[in-house]
Amino acid sequence: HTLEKQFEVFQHKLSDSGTLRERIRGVALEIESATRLMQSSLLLIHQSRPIPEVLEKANGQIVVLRELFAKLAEIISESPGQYYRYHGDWRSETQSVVSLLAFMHWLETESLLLHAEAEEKLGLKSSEFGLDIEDYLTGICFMSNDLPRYVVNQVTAGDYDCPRKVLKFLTDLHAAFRMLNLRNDFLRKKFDGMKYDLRRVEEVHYDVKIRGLATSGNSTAEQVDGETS
Amino acid sequence: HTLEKQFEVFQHKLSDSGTLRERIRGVALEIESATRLMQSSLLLIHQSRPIPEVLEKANGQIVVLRELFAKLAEIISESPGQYYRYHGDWRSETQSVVSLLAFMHWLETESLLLHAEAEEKLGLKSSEFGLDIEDYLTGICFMSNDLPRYVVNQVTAGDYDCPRKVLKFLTDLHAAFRMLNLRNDFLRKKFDGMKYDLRRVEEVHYDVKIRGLATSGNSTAEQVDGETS
Amino acid sequence: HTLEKQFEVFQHKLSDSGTLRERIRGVALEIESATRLMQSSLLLIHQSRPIPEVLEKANGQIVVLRELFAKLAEIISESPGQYYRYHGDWRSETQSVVSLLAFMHWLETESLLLHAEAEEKLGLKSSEFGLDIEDYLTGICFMSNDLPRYVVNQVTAGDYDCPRKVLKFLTDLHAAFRMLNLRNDFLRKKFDGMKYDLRRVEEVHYDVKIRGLATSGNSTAEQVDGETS
Amino acid sequence: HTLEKQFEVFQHKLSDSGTLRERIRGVALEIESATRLMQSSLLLIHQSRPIPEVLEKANGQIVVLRELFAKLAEIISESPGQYYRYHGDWRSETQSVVSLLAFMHWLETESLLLHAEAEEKLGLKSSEFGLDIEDYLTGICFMSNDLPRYVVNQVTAGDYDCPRKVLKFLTDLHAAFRMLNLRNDFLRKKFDGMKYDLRRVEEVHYDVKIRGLATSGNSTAEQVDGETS
Amino acid sequence: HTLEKQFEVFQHKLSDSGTLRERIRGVALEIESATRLMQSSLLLIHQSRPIPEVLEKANGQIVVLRELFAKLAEIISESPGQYYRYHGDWRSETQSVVSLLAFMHWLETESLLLHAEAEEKLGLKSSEFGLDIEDYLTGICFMSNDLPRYVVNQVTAGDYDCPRKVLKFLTDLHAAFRMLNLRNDFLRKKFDGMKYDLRRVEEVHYDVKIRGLATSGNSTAEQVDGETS
Amino acid sequence: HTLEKQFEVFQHKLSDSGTLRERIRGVALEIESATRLMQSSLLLIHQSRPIPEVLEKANGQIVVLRELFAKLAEIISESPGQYYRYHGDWRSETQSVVSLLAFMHWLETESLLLHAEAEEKLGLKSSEFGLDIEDYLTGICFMSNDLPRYVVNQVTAGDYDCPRKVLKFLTDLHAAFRMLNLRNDFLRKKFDGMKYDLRRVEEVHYDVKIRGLATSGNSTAEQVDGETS
Amino acid sequence: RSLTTSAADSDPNPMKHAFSKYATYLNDLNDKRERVVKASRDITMNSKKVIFQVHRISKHNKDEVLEKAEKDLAAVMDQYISRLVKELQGTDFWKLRRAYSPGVQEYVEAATLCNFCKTGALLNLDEINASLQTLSDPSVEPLQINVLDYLLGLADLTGELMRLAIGRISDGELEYAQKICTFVREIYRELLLIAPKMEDSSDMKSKMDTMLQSVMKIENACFSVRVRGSEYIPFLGSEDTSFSWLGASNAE
Amino acid sequence: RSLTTSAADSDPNPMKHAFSKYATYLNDLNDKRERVVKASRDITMNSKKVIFQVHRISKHNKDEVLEKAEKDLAAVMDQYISRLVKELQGTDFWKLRRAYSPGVQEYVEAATLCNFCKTGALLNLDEINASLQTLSDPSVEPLQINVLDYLLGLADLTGELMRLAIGRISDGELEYAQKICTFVREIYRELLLIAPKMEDSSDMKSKMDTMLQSVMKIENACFSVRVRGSEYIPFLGSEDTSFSWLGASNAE
Ligand SMILES: [Mn+2]
Ligand SMILES: [Mn+2]
Repeated sequence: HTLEKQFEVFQHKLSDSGTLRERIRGVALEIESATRLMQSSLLLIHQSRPIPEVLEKANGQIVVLRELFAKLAEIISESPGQYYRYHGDWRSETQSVVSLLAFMHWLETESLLLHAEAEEKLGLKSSEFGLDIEDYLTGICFMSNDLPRYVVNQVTAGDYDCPRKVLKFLTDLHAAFRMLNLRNDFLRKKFDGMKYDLRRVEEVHYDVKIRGLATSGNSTAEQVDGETS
Repeated sequence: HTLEKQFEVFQHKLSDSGTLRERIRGVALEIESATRLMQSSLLLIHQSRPIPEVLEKANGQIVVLRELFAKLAEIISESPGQYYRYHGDWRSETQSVVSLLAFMHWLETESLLLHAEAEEKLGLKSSEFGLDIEDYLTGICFMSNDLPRYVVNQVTAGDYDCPRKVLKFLTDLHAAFRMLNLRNDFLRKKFDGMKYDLRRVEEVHYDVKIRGLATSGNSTAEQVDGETS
Repeated sequence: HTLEKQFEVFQHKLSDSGTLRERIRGVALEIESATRLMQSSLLLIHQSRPIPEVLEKANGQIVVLRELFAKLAEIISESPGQYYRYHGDWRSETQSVVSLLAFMHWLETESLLLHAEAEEKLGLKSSEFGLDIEDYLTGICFMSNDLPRYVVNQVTAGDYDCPRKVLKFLTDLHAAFRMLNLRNDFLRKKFDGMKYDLRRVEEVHYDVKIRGLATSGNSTAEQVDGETS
Repeated sequence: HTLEKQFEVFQHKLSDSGTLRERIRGVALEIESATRLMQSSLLLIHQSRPIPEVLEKANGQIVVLRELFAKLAEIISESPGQYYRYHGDWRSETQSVVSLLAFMHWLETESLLLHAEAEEKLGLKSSEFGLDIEDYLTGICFMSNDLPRYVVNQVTAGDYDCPRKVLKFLTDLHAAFRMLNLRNDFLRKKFDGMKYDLRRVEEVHYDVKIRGLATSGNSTAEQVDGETS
Repeated sequence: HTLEKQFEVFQHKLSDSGTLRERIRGVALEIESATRLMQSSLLLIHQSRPIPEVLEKANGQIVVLRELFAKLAEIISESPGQYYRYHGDWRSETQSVVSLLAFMHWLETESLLLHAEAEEKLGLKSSEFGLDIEDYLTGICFMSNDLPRYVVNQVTAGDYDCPRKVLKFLTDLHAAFRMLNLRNDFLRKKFDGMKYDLRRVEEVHYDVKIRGLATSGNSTAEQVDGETS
Repeated sequence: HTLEKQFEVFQHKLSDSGTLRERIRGVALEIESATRLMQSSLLLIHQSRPIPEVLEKANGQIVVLRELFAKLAEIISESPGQYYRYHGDWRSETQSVVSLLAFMHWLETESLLLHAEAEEKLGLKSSEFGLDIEDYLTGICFMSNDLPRYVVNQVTAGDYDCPRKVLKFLTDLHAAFRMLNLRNDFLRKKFDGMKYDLRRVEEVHYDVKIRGLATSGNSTAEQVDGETS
Repeated sequence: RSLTTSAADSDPNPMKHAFSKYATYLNDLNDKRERVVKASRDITMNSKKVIFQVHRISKHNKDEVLEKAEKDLAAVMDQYISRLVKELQGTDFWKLRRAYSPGVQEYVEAATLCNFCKTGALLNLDEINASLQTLSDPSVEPLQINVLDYLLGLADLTGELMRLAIGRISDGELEYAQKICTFVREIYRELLLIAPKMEDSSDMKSKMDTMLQSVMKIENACFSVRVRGSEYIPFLGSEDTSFSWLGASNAE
Repeated sequence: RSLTTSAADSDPNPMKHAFSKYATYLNDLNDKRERVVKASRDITMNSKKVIFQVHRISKHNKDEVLEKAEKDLAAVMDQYISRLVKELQGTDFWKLRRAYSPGVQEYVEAATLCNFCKTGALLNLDEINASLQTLSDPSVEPLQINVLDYLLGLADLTGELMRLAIGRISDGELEYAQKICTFVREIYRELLLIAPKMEDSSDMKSKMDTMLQSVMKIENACFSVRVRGSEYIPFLGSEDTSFSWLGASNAE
């Protein structure tokens, strides 16, 4: 009986999709857990531990994350074309990951982790299982939120050049974000927050400057002034 | 500057996705409008117009719908793998279409329009741009809701064999749906409604029977009894 | 200071408009009260009082309503070109009035009260202070909502020809409405409700027919009678 | 220090009023519990137990309720002029009580429990601690909500005359309520619901009549006239 | 007919109470409007206009308010013992009035406007038509909400002693409120908010102190002890 | 009838449990009241009263609390094995108690009040009626919320060494908490808040350091002093 | 709560030491909770399947359908509830109640539904708990379903009974429907008195409303059959004394 | 409302005849509404772009950024508002207000923002309306933005001014921020008195709350600069009399 046969097929498909969700949930939890470990290592940066030491430990989780994202990609590849059907289930986890990777990247290179670089680090391939652009941007905003704290603690620990460097980076990042015509949504709200991060870093920079602490006077410092004025 | 370049790319992508949504919305509105015309034609069935006449006019819209779905598919094909990103935007329109096609199919053949048949009628290809199973099932539930009215009006117009035929169909359909282990959601609620449709058709069948109006006594009638008892 | 001056002007304008609305609100309350009386008289129709008696009493309120609408028109004429600014303040009252007038009209003539006729009854002049067409149509939908109840009570009282008459009227009315291209708004929702009125009247008609109670002499009616009596 | 002195006074006043509220809450809970017992007894009416038997058990709670309301009155009399300050704390309980008493009264007498009768049953004195009119009316609306269910179950149990009696009562009650100019509040909403109760009872009456089950005496049409005029 | 008679009585009572409410509403609107004028004048304090000038304009509204409250009292006196029946209709207006009066009082005297003083200012007599204690307290909480903004703007304008004065006042007020055993209601929630006002003022005080801006006299630590003990 | 018998048993069981909860509620209210007194005494710490004086008064309530918890334990011992059935009824009160005790302990010893120490202070025995660990941890989070305010007020009063001490404590505490694998629940949310406390204390520490106010003799402090003084 | 206080005082960093104990406690508890939640979900899913199976009943396949349902139900007990019982052994049952309550409620729903279909009576809490006793290690206190979860499951049962009744009426089994109606009314009456006494009764309150709706849906269906059935008698006489006037097969 | 009553009485089916008239009326109205909505959306989108453009301002690109913004704003007027005006010619402006109100509000927001940046003053409603006059066919009544839409747009303006102020402070332009603060306070004070008189004031009410938040955000930022700036003077003396103590370039 064709009618019955059809419904049997449906029954299987429906229960398969339930199982898939269950499996995605499992991996998302593992991603969250790995991210947490990475973050724990990174937090030591606020206690002025040397950057290389901090990064080394945090970097250890990248391999784990890459494997987990590969797992996710594999699961999703079983039902082709349905990436966005389940996307909401690992969305916020991905944003956290991006935020941490971008912070680590900045510590190492003082430059922004680009979208393509983030995909590469996580072993994602745009064409099949990529990093959604809005997730990437949200992650970057999250990273920006952590910078004022970093600057404050660095200055407390006597690193008076840090505000200048962060300020330069954040100024450029903010300018780049301003190019986007964001719709009035979650991302725009996050971006609005970046203004406050920028302002706080400015303030610390100012504190350091008026006290003549940032007197090392090398060319880069002057350069910043030139660019933001 | 790579950072700026990246954000320029983003700006384009974000505005493209907005445009895409706008275009989908346009097609969805056209689908709705075509569906409305189809339904208008079909409504005459309740005024006991001959089935072929009614169907002919309604069938006219199928071509229109097929073209519109082709348009949708084309739009979606521009951003491969993102079917489910935008799926919510044409979902309820599709369910209505399925419901009408299934009713028309029943009028013609007294059998259920299968999922594959629905896809074929609308020119959809499962692999690229298919008909979501839950949408199909919801559409079938909607169709079931219209059957009691049809039966009542047919009996009023003197067609005393109609209740038996619809009853047989609805009994089988209900039994098939019962095979599914539906999660407690929208679809299960719709399916619960089918029970009431079934009951109403039973009642009309009973009314006709106790008055000896359905005396034509042919084999099919007996067959139904056999199957449902 | 131009800024302050501008806001002073606004203050005056808005105060004036507030006063106007207060006055409109007063008249609208009076309209509501007159409508309530009219409806109270009309409700006796459900208790099978003779139509002329019921209509006579209800008709008495028409003069009152006409005067109240004249009052409204006068108030509105004070701020030309702003009819639709205040329209919301008497909107639902007008819809109720139309609904009652249309029901009374149907009882008298078994035909639909047209827009122009409604305007005439209320002494409105399209060009200055007319009856908004959407309000008129909404009122007609409201009237339709009352018809199933009327039919049920008439049949209970032994008037077995009533369902046929109402069904004919409602089928035509429903078809006429389907000609309209309604937006997704209040009116559309009300019209969607008309489907249920129609269905209910069909059901009553069915009840009467299958029991051979519909004695009026057209062929289909006889057919049922013949078979069951 | 005057500030401290003032707050000491407040502390006393607030804690007094807190204690009062606590005591009221206690009595209100007891009222609710007694009401529930009453309601539980009354529910047997839907299983076609004989009215006197059902009423006898339910009546037993009236004495309890009277005592509880006397307790409330005593508590309130301690802070004169503040009845309405605490009124909200026993409001909905009172409405439930009225609703049950009115239903019991109707079962016994087929007439409405008047406001004065309700006060008498509960031993309330208007001048000191009376039954708020809006609470009384709300209670009556609640009772009306229970009537359709009662009628349905009576007919199922073979009492075909019940719909006629309830319909007559509800029609009169509805007409009486229509005289009131209710504000747009809770009571108004409850009353609006009464329309649906009336309609449902009319439908049941219709179902019984069209099948000739309402067998009492004379030609059906005449009977209706006789009954409602 | 007793039923009809009863409802006639109700009709009168309800429409009387409706009229009363209408009149109260009118006065409440006037109170709100006068309060708004007062508030608008007071807002200039944030632009560092001299206190006497600001107060003078705001004080002008007190007479108006006194008259309006007298009007209210008169209306309420018509239905004795029902103060709390209608109390909700002017409640929030009164709270706003208290809040503004208390702020003005603080500006003038740097002390709390007492309950009795508030009643006096508004010409209220406790025994007949008094100021509800909870309304008074809520108003005081509202005032507290405005203080952080005031302090911030004063410091910006160069008044570095303001935080100390406000902090002293708010600390005492908060301590006094803590003596009250508040229920879990609106007032409690408002009071819970006062903690944040206090904290904010402490922060401003901190900002001023740590930069040595609070220049008045003796060693900073001693100064604090002296001020708060 | 077994069905009725079963429900009778349930009635009794639930009534008993209701009475028990009523008694628990009573003790919980007393605990809350004692806690309030303790907190009132402790609040003076923000006005720079000497620690020993403040602690002495607050310590007085510990005896009271110990007795109240003994009372609770006794009540609970009546229904063995159901500690966690009623746990919610004194949960938040216990958390507040822990928070205050931990703050007092810190003021005295500059170290964390451990779980076992808290139990001892309150006279609880783990095996019979212990302190739930999650409640303990939540209380510690609450304490952390009060530290930024304490630090701000201490610095205002001239105690420039306080930020360093609190920061050290809070950094360690935060690190210790990060060892815990918290679920997505209330405790997790509270802990997430600790991040902000830490950040605020870091900011105050920064303020003090950059101005050379932190005079205590370790090398980093001198470095800052050296540069700015 | 069951944390032992070892001699931590001599530790150089007592806080770290203490927190590692807390961490162990929380990890164990969370792991257990996670496993209990998982077990509860499995119980829910499989109990739901039992319920779906019961709804596949029709007039002439009753025994067969119920037999399968009972077998499935027994499997839920043997495979999933036993896992829950094992997990919970030695724990305060109330501590993790929220983790397993949904599953237990759904099981109660399924078990009472099966039992009603088979015997027409309510399966008591004691009877369910007795069957649980056999699963536990006799040395420890066995898991007992508490009154609250039982009652919450019972409240949901009425919804399934409503579905069953509507289905039975379509199938012509009016008597069966009437029996369901009486049964559901009785449960409603009992729960009406007991609901306000339950802890966290807000949940139960909304279930009571749904329950009343279910009762009325059954009553309306019975009413509809009754008035329609009343017309049958004058036509074909009343020799058919059973209540089963309706349904395709009977009108032959 | 503008329907003409032709001689329908002699029609064989007057209802059908009448409804075809209603259908025409509704079709025309809906089409026009649809076009107006579309125009409004375009106005919104492009006004938003103008606002984004203004936010790209920084200390030394002011003229250039504003020039572009003004050009874009003029383009909105020429391309999109003109389309709206054309659509609405001969209609009761209030009838379709809900269809074009969002766009008009956003335009008011953009236009007043640009004007403030350029002149430091509020662009009046009359001035905007005057520029609209030029777009209309002189023979018909020209579209005039009504007070309500103007005020609603103004309410949103304060949010953008807040963003601008925070940005300006980061850039060291304290004086500018202070000017914004004064301006926003003034608008708030005026709207406080006028808001309750507006029709459908509930919308405005929540905007008032947001507005107060914006004002306070600016005030807090100014406060922060002030107290920090207070430390600058003792170190480097006060010869720099402008308010621009802050910002990387000035600390040189
Ligand atoms: Mn269920
Ligand atoms: Mn905006």
